[in-house]
Amino acid sequence: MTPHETTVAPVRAPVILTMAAALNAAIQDAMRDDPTVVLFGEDVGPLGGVFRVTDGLYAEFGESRVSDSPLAESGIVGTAIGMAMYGLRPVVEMQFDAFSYPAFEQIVSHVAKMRNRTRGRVQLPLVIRIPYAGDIGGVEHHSDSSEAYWTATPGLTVVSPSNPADAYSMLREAISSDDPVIFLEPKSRYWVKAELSLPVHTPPMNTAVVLREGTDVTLIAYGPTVKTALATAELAMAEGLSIEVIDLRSLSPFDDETVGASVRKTSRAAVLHEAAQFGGYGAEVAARLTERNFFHLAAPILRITGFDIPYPSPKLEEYFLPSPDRILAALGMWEWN
Amino acid sequence: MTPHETTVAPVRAPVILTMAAALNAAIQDAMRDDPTVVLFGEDVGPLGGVFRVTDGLYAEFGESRVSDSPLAESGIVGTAIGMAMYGLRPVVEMQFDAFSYPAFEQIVSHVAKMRNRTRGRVQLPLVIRIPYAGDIGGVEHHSDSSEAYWTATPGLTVVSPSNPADAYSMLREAISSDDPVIFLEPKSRYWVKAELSLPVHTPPMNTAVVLREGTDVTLIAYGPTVKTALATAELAMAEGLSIEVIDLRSLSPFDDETVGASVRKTSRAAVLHEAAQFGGYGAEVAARLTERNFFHLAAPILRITGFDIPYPSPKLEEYFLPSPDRILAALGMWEWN
Amino acid sequence: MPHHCDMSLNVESLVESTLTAPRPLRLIDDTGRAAPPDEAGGLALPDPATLLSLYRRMVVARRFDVQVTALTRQGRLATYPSALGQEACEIAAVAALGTEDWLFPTYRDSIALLTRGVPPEQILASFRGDWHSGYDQNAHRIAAQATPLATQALHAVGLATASKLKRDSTVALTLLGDGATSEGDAHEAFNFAAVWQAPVVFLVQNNQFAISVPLDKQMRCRTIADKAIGYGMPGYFVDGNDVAAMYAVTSAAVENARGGHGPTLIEGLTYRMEAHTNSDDPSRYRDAGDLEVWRRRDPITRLDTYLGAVGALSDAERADIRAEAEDLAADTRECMTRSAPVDPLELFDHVYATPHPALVEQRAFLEAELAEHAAAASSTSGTAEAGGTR
Amino acid sequence: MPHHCDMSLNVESLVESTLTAPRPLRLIDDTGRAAPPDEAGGLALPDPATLLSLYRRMVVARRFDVQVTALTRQGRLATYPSALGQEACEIAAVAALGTEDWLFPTYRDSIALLTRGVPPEQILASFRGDWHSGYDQNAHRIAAQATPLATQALHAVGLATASKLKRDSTVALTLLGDGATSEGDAHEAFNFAAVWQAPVVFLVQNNQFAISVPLDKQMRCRTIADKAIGYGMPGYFVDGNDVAAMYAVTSAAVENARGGHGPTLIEGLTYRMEAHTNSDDPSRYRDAGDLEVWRRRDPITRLDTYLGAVGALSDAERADIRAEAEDLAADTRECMTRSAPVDPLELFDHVYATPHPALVEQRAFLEAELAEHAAAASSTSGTAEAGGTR
Ligand SMILES: Cc1ncc(C[n+]2csc(CCOP(=O)(O)OP(=O)(O)O)c2C)c(N)n1
Ligand SMILES: Cc1ncc(C[n+]2csc(CCOP(=O)(O)OP(=O)(O)O)c2C)c(N)n1
Ligand SMILES: [Mg+2]
Ligand SMILES: [Mg+2]
Repeated sequence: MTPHETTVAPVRAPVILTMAAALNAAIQDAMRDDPTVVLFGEDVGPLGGVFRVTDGLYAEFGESRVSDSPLAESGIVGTAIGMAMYGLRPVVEMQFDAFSYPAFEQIVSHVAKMRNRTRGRVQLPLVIRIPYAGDIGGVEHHSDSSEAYWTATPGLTVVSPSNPADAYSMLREAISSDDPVIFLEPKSRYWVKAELSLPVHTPPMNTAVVLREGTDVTLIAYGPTVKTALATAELAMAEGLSIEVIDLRSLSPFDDETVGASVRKTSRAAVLHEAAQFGGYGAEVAARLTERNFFHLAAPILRITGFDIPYPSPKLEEYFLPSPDRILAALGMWEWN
Repeated sequence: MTPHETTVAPVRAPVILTMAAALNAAIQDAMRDDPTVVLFGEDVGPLGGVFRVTDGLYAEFGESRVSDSPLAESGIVGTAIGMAMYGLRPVVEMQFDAFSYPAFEQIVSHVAKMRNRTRGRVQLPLVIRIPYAGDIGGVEHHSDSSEAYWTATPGLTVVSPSNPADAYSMLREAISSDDPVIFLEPKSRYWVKAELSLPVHTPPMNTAVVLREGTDVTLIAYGPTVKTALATAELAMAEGLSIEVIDLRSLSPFDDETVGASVRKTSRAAVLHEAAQFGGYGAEVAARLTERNFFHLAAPILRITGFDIPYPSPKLEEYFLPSPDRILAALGMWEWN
Repeated sequence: MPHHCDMSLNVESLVESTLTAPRPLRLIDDTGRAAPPDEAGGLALPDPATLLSLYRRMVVARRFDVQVTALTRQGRLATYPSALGQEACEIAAVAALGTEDWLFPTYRDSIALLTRGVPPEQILASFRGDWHSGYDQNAHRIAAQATPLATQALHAVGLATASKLKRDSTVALTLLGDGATSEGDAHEAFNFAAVWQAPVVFLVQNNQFAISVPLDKQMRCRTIADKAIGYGMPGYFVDGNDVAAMYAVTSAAVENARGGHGPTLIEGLTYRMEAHTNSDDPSRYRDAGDLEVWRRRDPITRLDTYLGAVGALSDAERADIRAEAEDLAADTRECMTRSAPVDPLELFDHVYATPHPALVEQRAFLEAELAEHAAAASSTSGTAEAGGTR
Repeated sequence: MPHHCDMSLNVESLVESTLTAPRPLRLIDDTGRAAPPDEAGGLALPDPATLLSLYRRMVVARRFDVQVTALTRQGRLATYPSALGQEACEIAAVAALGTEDWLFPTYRDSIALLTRGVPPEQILASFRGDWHSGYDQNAHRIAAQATPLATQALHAVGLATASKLKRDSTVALTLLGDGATSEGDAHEAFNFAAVWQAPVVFLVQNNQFAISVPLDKQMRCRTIADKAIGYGMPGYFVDGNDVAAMYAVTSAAVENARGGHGPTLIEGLTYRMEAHTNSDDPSRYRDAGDLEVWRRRDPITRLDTYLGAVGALSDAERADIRAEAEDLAADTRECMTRSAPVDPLELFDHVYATPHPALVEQRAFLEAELAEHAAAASSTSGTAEAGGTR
């Protein structure tokens, strides 16, 4: 994957953008730069998407490049595959994680495998955007974390931005990638703001970044839990604990180098996610870091995650999601030496 | 989950049965004992299933209890849900792992969540049988290992037998369970034989068993890799290495007690599966064993698995699957002390 | 050796009857007059007592719907998908069912639940965020309201098939939206039902929008009812704002199913008068003028006119019905003042019949955490507040 | 404000034309005579040269199919799904396409690949277990043969839509089985195609079985073509063993799509003469007598009779065609003697455009393992054999 090309247009004046607006700008710029980029899905047209990520694009690019499809997720992904085979770069939206499940067969059996099946002859440069995870007080089926399904599927690239700058840069990179990308947009972060000079370039989307340096323990987060990790680090400082915070950004591939280096430095780590723990993505993080860095570890890598239950109703969400309190309590369980 | 009730019929004379025949007998006995058990799916009727697991059942129980459904997996699981809501115990077949994917939404959003959504009022006593994994020289899409998708889904119970006795006993238990069970039948083991006196009772399906005791290292296997583990242990003996082999049987829940005890005893372990490593079920095994037994481990828990690629074509299968050679080589990588 | 199966009903004539309805069937027109016979497709107008009871239930249901929308605007509910304008479909569906039958509703169909006897507090539990579903599914024979579109149609087919296998007389009726018919599951449900001759009725409320997406971006067929032809089942295209026609067709379909004659697809042509949910903004995608057109086709007004004209609805009865509706509205407002007792530890109780051991551990973990927080809170402020900070 | 979209073609008449074909359209009947006009539905018989070329391709394709089945019985291929008896559908589909068009076949359609120019060795690579797909998809404009049923229909709709968006003239044609129409993806493909007016043709080969499941357990509608009504597209019910009719209808549908008039659904009524694949045992589920009935409807025999009768096929031509077929069979046998060079390290090369770092590591691991095994083998036996033991 190469980072997206710099647009011909010069860097624009800084503006304050929400993550939703940054994603919108990324699609808009990609569509302006590359006529093969097309966008479709449920309600992405005149409405601009239920999270307004595609706001205004129908007006600018018209029905032929931005369209509301019939209401069928397998249909959306399946037709995107055909379009990609013919040289387009479709960007499609699944309205919520749980509504990507009807497209599961198309994603797992075709999106992930087409290049391999055809020995590299047929590539599928498509992006599947998924408003991801919970913490929005949503009713059932609106707050799932689906990443474990995608990361367990060879052939997929899975990324999740945690802030507006990454949202812009990583989405542009995903759109220009020749590989299909599952792009997980943390719903609870859509409205966080940042000042950006577009087109902003952040590090390549397949790399993790150290967001905050620390010496005692590494907190590994991605998407919605990055803010939780940063808040925890802040609180921990008061308790005299120095936390290093890593934003994975790329779930698959995993940046062993960056994360491994941090863990070797701190010798302690915990991974955070909203999804249930059992079989969750955190298991991969813990297992591979342990495999590769066992003799550097002073304690097992912890997983601080949702419980092994379906995502709860809004009034119980707060008991489910990993909180700084819960994380600090978990970290305190280690015997420091 | 309670083990299935003993049938009124006395224990029958020992017969030699393949795993396919043992599964067949389990369904037959369950249907004889309980009129609410019904069976349907693709080709399970007169043909007796593509693996002949349902052979003869159509003839015995007739169209009303054994039927070929239209060719649609979401339809099969979705209608099974409705039947279970009305008091039946449907046993349905997905013809191969990859053909369960069209049913993904029904399984993840309903089968797994119905009891929780209804606060225990609506239970779904249904069994989804999936001829599972590879090593059968199958063309593409016929050898997937789908367990990571199911084990990452709270609300599902996921089991896999490795031998005819377990096949019989666990399938009967799954059918009598009030919870929905994903029943993974290792395709490559359908034709292994054992002498059985039916109805055979093996340990409860949610427990792991130590199949072979050893002192140096624990090999954790399930379904198709159990035979690989046993073969490896046999070979290792010659090299002076004493391997303990555990057959997990239940993937979700995980039997922390049995496996943890073994790992604490040997202080070294490896988990085997055919599925790709990244995000695979082995990550959960390694992560949770490490969390709970870190200070007993002399080495990281290894994962010896398929590569992070789509399941290969038949001629390349042998390079992909974990072999005793590969396992022994991996074990040799540890520094013994 | 026929290339297709023998059918117990004559498909040729079935196809023709489905196709001969280019205009929706109706019994009472927009203006509240009895529709001419050629629009009624041979259906008989229900008797005045039945119509009066349908009227009463529509009025009450609308009052509830309007009340809940108002409460939602006040921020008292997390979300509420209104069925304003769709009362004829919703009430006819419920009225056509016997107590032994099952209803499979969607998020949109709260007033159907109300009409079938679910108390407001229990209906609203999910929209308030208390529980995923707040009523007793078995007691009411109403499945949990479905969110993943069209998935419940398969559950209905399965339940109906189980009823048939057990030789029971239970029929299942499922509500679906126009948009939901695009999902693969709708197709599979229609097909399984037809092949298995399941006693099930599919009632598609064609309110002409799937959130923002209008019907012409959803499908291209002449009517949704025409889709029935492709499955070999009868299809009816009905004026979904005429409760008389909706009730007549749906009752006939339910009794047809009960009699062993298999499934029916019914399209009720109606209009979603409100936003998709409170978080939607219809001004972005539809013309306010359409609302006016459809307001003139209002299902309650037209039945009011009709019943008044035939002398079956007096002002006293109107007042009585209005009073019942206002009582319900008051009850609904009142129940919002009560907080449902949500217990965080129940999170672990219903995932499995027998909890997996890890859940037992996690329950104990949360229990300890809550106790600790309560202790900390009471030691600092004197008031116990459970739960972690985020 | 029409409640359904305006349509460029007249749906009323479309529905009627679809419905007015209770018997399959045909041009040449079972006995090899020109069918009476009322069975031809206004279709014109293709000229003799065209028919001769279709005949030639059917004969050659059948020879290939029979040869591969024989090789499979000998254990030379892992599996082979035969299209014996379905040559008229397969060859008509390919003949109707231009070089710029795309074909989306299933596992059953190897002879369509052959007819479109894919060499036997490349067709058989997947069935021999060498690679998942053995030919150049882009060069032939043939998608990899699809195994997950009906999924490829959506790919065809997407590709056709892309062609339309780019204002190209490329049309996509996808082959589907009768069983596959039950999948949700078939429904979604039909619907997307109709709504988007995609230049795509759906050709359903109704061979009356899905492995062991007969049509009457698969669907209940009168014909599969009738399903088109539910999507607002034209549907044709055609004698799938009459290559003349299949070619005429499919060509018209392809040209209709190319002309911007959207999708068509074609049902070719045929019969699967062989087992589902070599590992199937049809004696368990079907009557051998049916085979006899369908042998009398053989697509090649009837065209042979017809062409012979009209003087368009001489014995010399027959011999020439037979020779071509035998040459191909010989080539096919011969290519089996060559082993494709499968390189285990290629396992890692096509998963991503840029391999994930873990794959680079795993590739190196396998490379080292292979080297070690080779070294060990050569040191013990003198012959190097790659790969681990299992
Ligand atoms: C499988 C699935 N995809 C997407 C959604 C998101 N969604 C909720 S309602 C809706 C529109 C449904 O329209 P329709 O079926 O016409 O019902 P209506 O809301 O008009 O009653 C969408 C897209 C969903 N709930 N389920
Ligand atoms: C999604 C999916 N489910 C099940 C299968 C297994 N399977 C392979 S072929 C087949 C029957 C297909 O019948 P039909 O569509 O009529 O095609 P035919 O084989 O008769 O050409 C089945 C069930 C599959 N390939 N894909
Ligand atoms: Mg709607
Ligand atoms: Mg078939």
